[in-house]
Amino acid sequence: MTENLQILVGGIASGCLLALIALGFVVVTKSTGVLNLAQGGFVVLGCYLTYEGRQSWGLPFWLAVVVAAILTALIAAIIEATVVHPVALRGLYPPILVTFGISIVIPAVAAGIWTTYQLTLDDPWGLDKVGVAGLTIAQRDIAVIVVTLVVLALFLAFFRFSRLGLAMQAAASDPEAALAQGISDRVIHMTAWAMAGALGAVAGALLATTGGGGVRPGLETQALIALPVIILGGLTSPAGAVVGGLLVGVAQQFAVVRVPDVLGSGFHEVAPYLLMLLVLLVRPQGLFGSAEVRRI
Amino acid sequence: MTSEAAAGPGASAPSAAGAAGGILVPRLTQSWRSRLFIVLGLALIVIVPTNVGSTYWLTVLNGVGVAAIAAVGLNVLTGYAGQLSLGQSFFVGIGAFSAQYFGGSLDLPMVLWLPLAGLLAAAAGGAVAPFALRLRGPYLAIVSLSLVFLGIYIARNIPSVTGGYNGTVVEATATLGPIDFERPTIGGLSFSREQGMFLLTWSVLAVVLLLVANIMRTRAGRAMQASRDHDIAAEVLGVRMLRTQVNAFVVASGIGGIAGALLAVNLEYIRPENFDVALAVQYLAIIVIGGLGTLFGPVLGALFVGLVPVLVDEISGSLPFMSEAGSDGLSTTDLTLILYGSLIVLFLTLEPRGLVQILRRTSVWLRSRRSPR
Amino acid sequence: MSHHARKGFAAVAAAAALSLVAAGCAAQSSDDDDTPEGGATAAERELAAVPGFDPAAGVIKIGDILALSGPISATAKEQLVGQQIWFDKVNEQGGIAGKYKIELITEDNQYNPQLTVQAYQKIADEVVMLSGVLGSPSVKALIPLLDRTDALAVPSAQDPSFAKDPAVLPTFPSYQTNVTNAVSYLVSQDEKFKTARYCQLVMDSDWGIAVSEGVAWVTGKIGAPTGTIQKFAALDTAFTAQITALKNDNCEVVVFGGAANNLPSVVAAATQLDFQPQWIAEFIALATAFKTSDIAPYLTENMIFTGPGAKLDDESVEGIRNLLAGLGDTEITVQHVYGYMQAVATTTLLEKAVELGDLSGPGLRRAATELDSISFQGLGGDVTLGEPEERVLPRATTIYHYNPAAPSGLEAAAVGYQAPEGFDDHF
Amino acid sequence: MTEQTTPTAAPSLTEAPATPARDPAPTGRTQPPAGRPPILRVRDVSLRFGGVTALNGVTFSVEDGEFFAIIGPNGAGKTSLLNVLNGFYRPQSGSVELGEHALVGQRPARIASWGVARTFQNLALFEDLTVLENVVVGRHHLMRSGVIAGAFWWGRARAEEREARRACVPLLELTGLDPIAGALVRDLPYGVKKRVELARALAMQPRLLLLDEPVAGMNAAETDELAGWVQTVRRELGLTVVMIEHDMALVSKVAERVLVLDFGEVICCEPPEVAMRDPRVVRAYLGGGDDALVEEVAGQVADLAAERGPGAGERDQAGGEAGKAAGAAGAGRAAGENGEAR
Repeated sequence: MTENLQILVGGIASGCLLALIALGFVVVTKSTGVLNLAQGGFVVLGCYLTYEGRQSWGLPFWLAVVVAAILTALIAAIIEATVVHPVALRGLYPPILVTFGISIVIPAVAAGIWTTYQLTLDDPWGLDKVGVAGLTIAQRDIAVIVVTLVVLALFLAFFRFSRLGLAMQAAASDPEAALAQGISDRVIHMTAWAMAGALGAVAGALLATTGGGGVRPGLETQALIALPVIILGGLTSPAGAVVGGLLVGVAQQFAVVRVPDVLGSGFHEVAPYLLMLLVLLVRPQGLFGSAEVRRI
Repeated sequence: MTSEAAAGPGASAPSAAGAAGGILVPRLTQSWRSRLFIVLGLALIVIVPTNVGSTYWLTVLNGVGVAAIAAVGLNVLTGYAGQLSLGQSFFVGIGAFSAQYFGGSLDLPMVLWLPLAGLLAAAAGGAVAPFALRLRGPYLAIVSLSLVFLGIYIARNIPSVTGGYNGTVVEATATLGPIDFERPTIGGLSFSREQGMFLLTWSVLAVVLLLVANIMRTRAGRAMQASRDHDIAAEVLGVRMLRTQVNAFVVASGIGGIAGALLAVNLEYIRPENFDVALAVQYLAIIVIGGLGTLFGPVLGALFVGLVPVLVDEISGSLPFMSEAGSDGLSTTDLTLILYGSLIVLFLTLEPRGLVQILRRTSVWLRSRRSPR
Repeated sequence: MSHHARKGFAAVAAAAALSLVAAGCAAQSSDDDDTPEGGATAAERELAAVPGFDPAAGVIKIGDILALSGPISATAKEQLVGQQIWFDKVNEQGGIAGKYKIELITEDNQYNPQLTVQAYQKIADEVVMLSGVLGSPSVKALIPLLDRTDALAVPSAQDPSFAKDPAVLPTFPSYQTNVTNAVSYLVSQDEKFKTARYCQLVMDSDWGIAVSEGVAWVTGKIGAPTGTIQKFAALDTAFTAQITALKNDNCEVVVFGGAANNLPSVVAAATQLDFQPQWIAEFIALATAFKTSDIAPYLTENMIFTGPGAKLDDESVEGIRNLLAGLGDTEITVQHVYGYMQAVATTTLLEKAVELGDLSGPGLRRAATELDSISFQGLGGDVTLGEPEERVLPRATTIYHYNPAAPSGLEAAAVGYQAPEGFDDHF
Repeated sequence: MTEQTTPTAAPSLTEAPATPARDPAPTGRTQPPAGRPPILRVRDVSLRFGGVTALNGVTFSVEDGEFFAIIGPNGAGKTSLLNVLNGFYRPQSGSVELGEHALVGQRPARIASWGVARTFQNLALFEDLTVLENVVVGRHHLMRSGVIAGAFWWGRARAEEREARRACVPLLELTGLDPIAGALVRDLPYGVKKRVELARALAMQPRLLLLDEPVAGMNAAETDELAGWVQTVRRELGLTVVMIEHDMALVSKVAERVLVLDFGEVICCEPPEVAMRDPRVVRAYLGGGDDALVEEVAGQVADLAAERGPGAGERDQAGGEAGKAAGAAGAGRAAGENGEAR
């Protein structure tokens, strides 16, 4: 029992990280209709800018993360305004491929600037842990869970109470509705990308803590793992991204140890995709997505 | 000329219905110019390998040819039938491992293993097609991506066919009757394996292009394009969605399988990880950069994606700000990736309809300069 | 046949005609190979020019294909630096046979087998051999081509299948051998390891399979019980589940088959669950950055590492001395040693080939069969050469303890340790 | 250019039904006049989306060769009805018969193969194909060759292609599209695209042609032009036509009978001049209102109709007014139905 709970907690923590990355995808898809393959690039920028903040500017960890998130958000917004926006409405493929191009550029630039040596963020948790009701939980995992909750709360508050957030919600269902409120789609798209950048950056910083394996090249591929999450939850549903992330995180952890050998090696790697396919068989629009209405 | 102007910039087809039965026979080529290009292209299939001695450049071009075949297949599904797929490398993988199984393990000749690789991949495509009917846009893209992960997982777990994690050396031999593409001889002259492979790969590409062109000018292909442009209207006009979808998937994955078989004999060593997401995305990049739903778009796109990194690599060696190999800083490959990524972004921002459209515009511009009204 | 079908035929015919005109300059006549006749008394004779070697210039060009970009480029670059140090040293002393300078040409394969083949095609006509090909998959992808062109490469890889392949010049002990030596070393230090429960945490890959083979063999030999084998994927960052399973299985020794980017997360999970077995890992699992990170104490407490090399600051060892001199202020790592050893293998072979008077591919392959063995200046066990089927990979492994104060955190506990239990033939 | 129909006799008030209140059962001539056999029989069709009733007990039939119009305010269920006819929606109850075929439950493609063609309110063309290719798609169900025969350009595929193109040429000439047969549809102006859609539907060799607001979004001149094309092809090909239209002028000019829908129910089915003065129809378009207002508007409509006469070449004022009234009335309703909102 304790063992299962222990695995569950681990799954929740890794699921929260997936959820943060998935939220980045969802906010862009929901507001602009673009599947943003460059999200992994923001994860990379987030962890290296946090490193820069720690090492070069001597910032405390939290401040470094916030600065990295703001910088990444800025970069994301600039990318959107300069290269993505011009093609955002030109069908399904050009925007996806433009973001693919960006996803190639960012890690290469990062490698040029920060080299490919493994680095350490010197985060406040290190390997510390706490005991809770017979379980031992890494402080970093608790931090991940708390950050995810805070980010989610900020997210919901933004969409529920701010004028821009409301306009973005309206724009998601009807682009003209937002215009009617006096907010242009340029602002909405840039804001969505900035949010995606910040989300990716925070996820990147948390991934690059000691407990997450340190700052290292190749972190952009973590975003790939979040792809089944966003489909599982529904491409345009923030709640779906979080639930989907938790589901995948937990399922993957249990798949590691609770799956018989007959299923072959590498099963836990495809488990998220199998879970996704299973859900899609029942609900083609994902758990929280709304069914598309075919119109004549 | 005048009617063309009236029909708009995109129309290059002849316009008069009555004109010499021009529209009654759906021709492959519309002008002597394009016919000349085709003859020239066919000639190049023989001229290039016999005149290029560098095995390096031939290897690069062989890679381009294989990628072009796979992309032509994907273009049927994504460009013509409008189904966004990131799963083409799955079908390419099926083709590659079947080539080794039939041609290597079972030692069948190429006339059997090449079509069998295509058929097996086509069957897999037909099997997944019905599921795609329910999914649209990015959903289908990511679901098709899951095929790639599942494919690698399955391939790792059937080592008797694929060699599992270790992969397998490809023993299938590329001989067609008296012609051995691995040691071709023409009139007493012997050619290298790379030269033979070029001949094989690009000839298959030509055949595949012909088949796809034929499909797209006849009933089944027209149904695909109709369902891409307006699925509901197509259905109301009598186009059966499931049939059309299955057709598109079967053709796309079958061609992908053939590309995989050729990839296998070109590489000589394949492993499950060869057929990964990066490859799938690359195929999509090829058709979008080249021009979706156009016949030669995939070929142009494959040339772009295959040659740009190589050319940048050639140039970057002479750039002053590059880091020495082994030291820190920007590596040649990183620079290549940055330029490659930027070019993709640039091209799509400037011309989302691809290289084919740029070529068309250039030729229209050239013609208008030559004959000012 | 219809109107345009005839046209199609005409096109093909035209193409064929054109090609016959064009054919020629890139084709080779079947009987024009004039490879030099190898003779026993060739030493005095002037060496014949081959691709990559110009006797007039007195330069032998060598290729090295490794990942200069991507996640593992940092360690790959260290290997390159290690190689260059030995080649510089040889050149300083006059070069191969005292007169032929060595020049290194590098190509980036991004750890991708397909790109490896392409990279080799690019430089094949400029180099006499490859002093390094990084990654077992890349080596395997290259072997058919090497065989066809009768060329030779030193693999920067530890797959035992390379031992008897005529296309490669093996240099390093296999993963299986390293694991066997590490377990044997533990047993030699403390009797308790003879009955300890051995488990594994290995990457789901051919590397993981190799490690498992080693563990299965050596535990069978010493009669120790074995426990669960937990697996992970290269990109995994959460290890709670695997560590929970290892802990519940009461594992006392865990053999880790993973890389530097996996290790911190593994240590984090083990610390979290207060799991403190004896760990065995390859030096590949280490990064210099760990010395200053929070995981250093755990590594010091619980882990031993295997790899080539000696005491990394022991100047009495020739290889270390040369490396330290070449590196200057840079801290020495086992990756430097790794690259240096490849360079030593390369120059040893070249000396022999020059002595035999043939630097062509077949000449190099013959030189490898004529060599009995190669020694590595105290950095690793000898590799036994001779006819391909007689070749045996080195059996000696250096065992390191973790110590943040030591160079790159590794303090050699046993240099060139060789398990008295012996090795399976195919290791 | 434009075909002129013979103006029908000015409608008189006396032909209006006696009962102004909405009857529970539809009245009027929902059955075709005796003589010509009915080709389309719709019986008691009801369609619901969730809790919304789109069609409720709709019954009517259309005779062979008839020009039949369906009108009603926005959200009345017109397009839903068309979608039922060609199988895109499946009604919860009722039956639809086309000759000997029962249509309910069949896929649209199957129904198309039985000779039901259709145009769309908002253009539904294949934008990246040429005009000719669009029209040839209309013959899809008349062709048989599959993907393999096509790929190898084998005998049947080839013969079929030529045959299909040859068969389309008269249609292109009939609709005046022959000079631009090779043009991409994407590059054409709206009015021409409408014609392409018509030609494409005709290529299906339909027994029954469904037109969904064919002149929506067109100006008066374009409307006249298209009306002309429709009349021409109908006469030339002897088609049965069912048309949804807001433009009363067009309806009264071309339609033989008009089915009026409101809230998914049939409120009358009469010749246009009769239906347009029906107080129930007026009431439906006004979206309620007291009797006096209804009387007044009905009177105005009748006066205007009498004054100008339906079938005048220009856009008919009365029809225009009625159309506007319909728009205004409909806008206030919860439309809730796809495709109805302009």
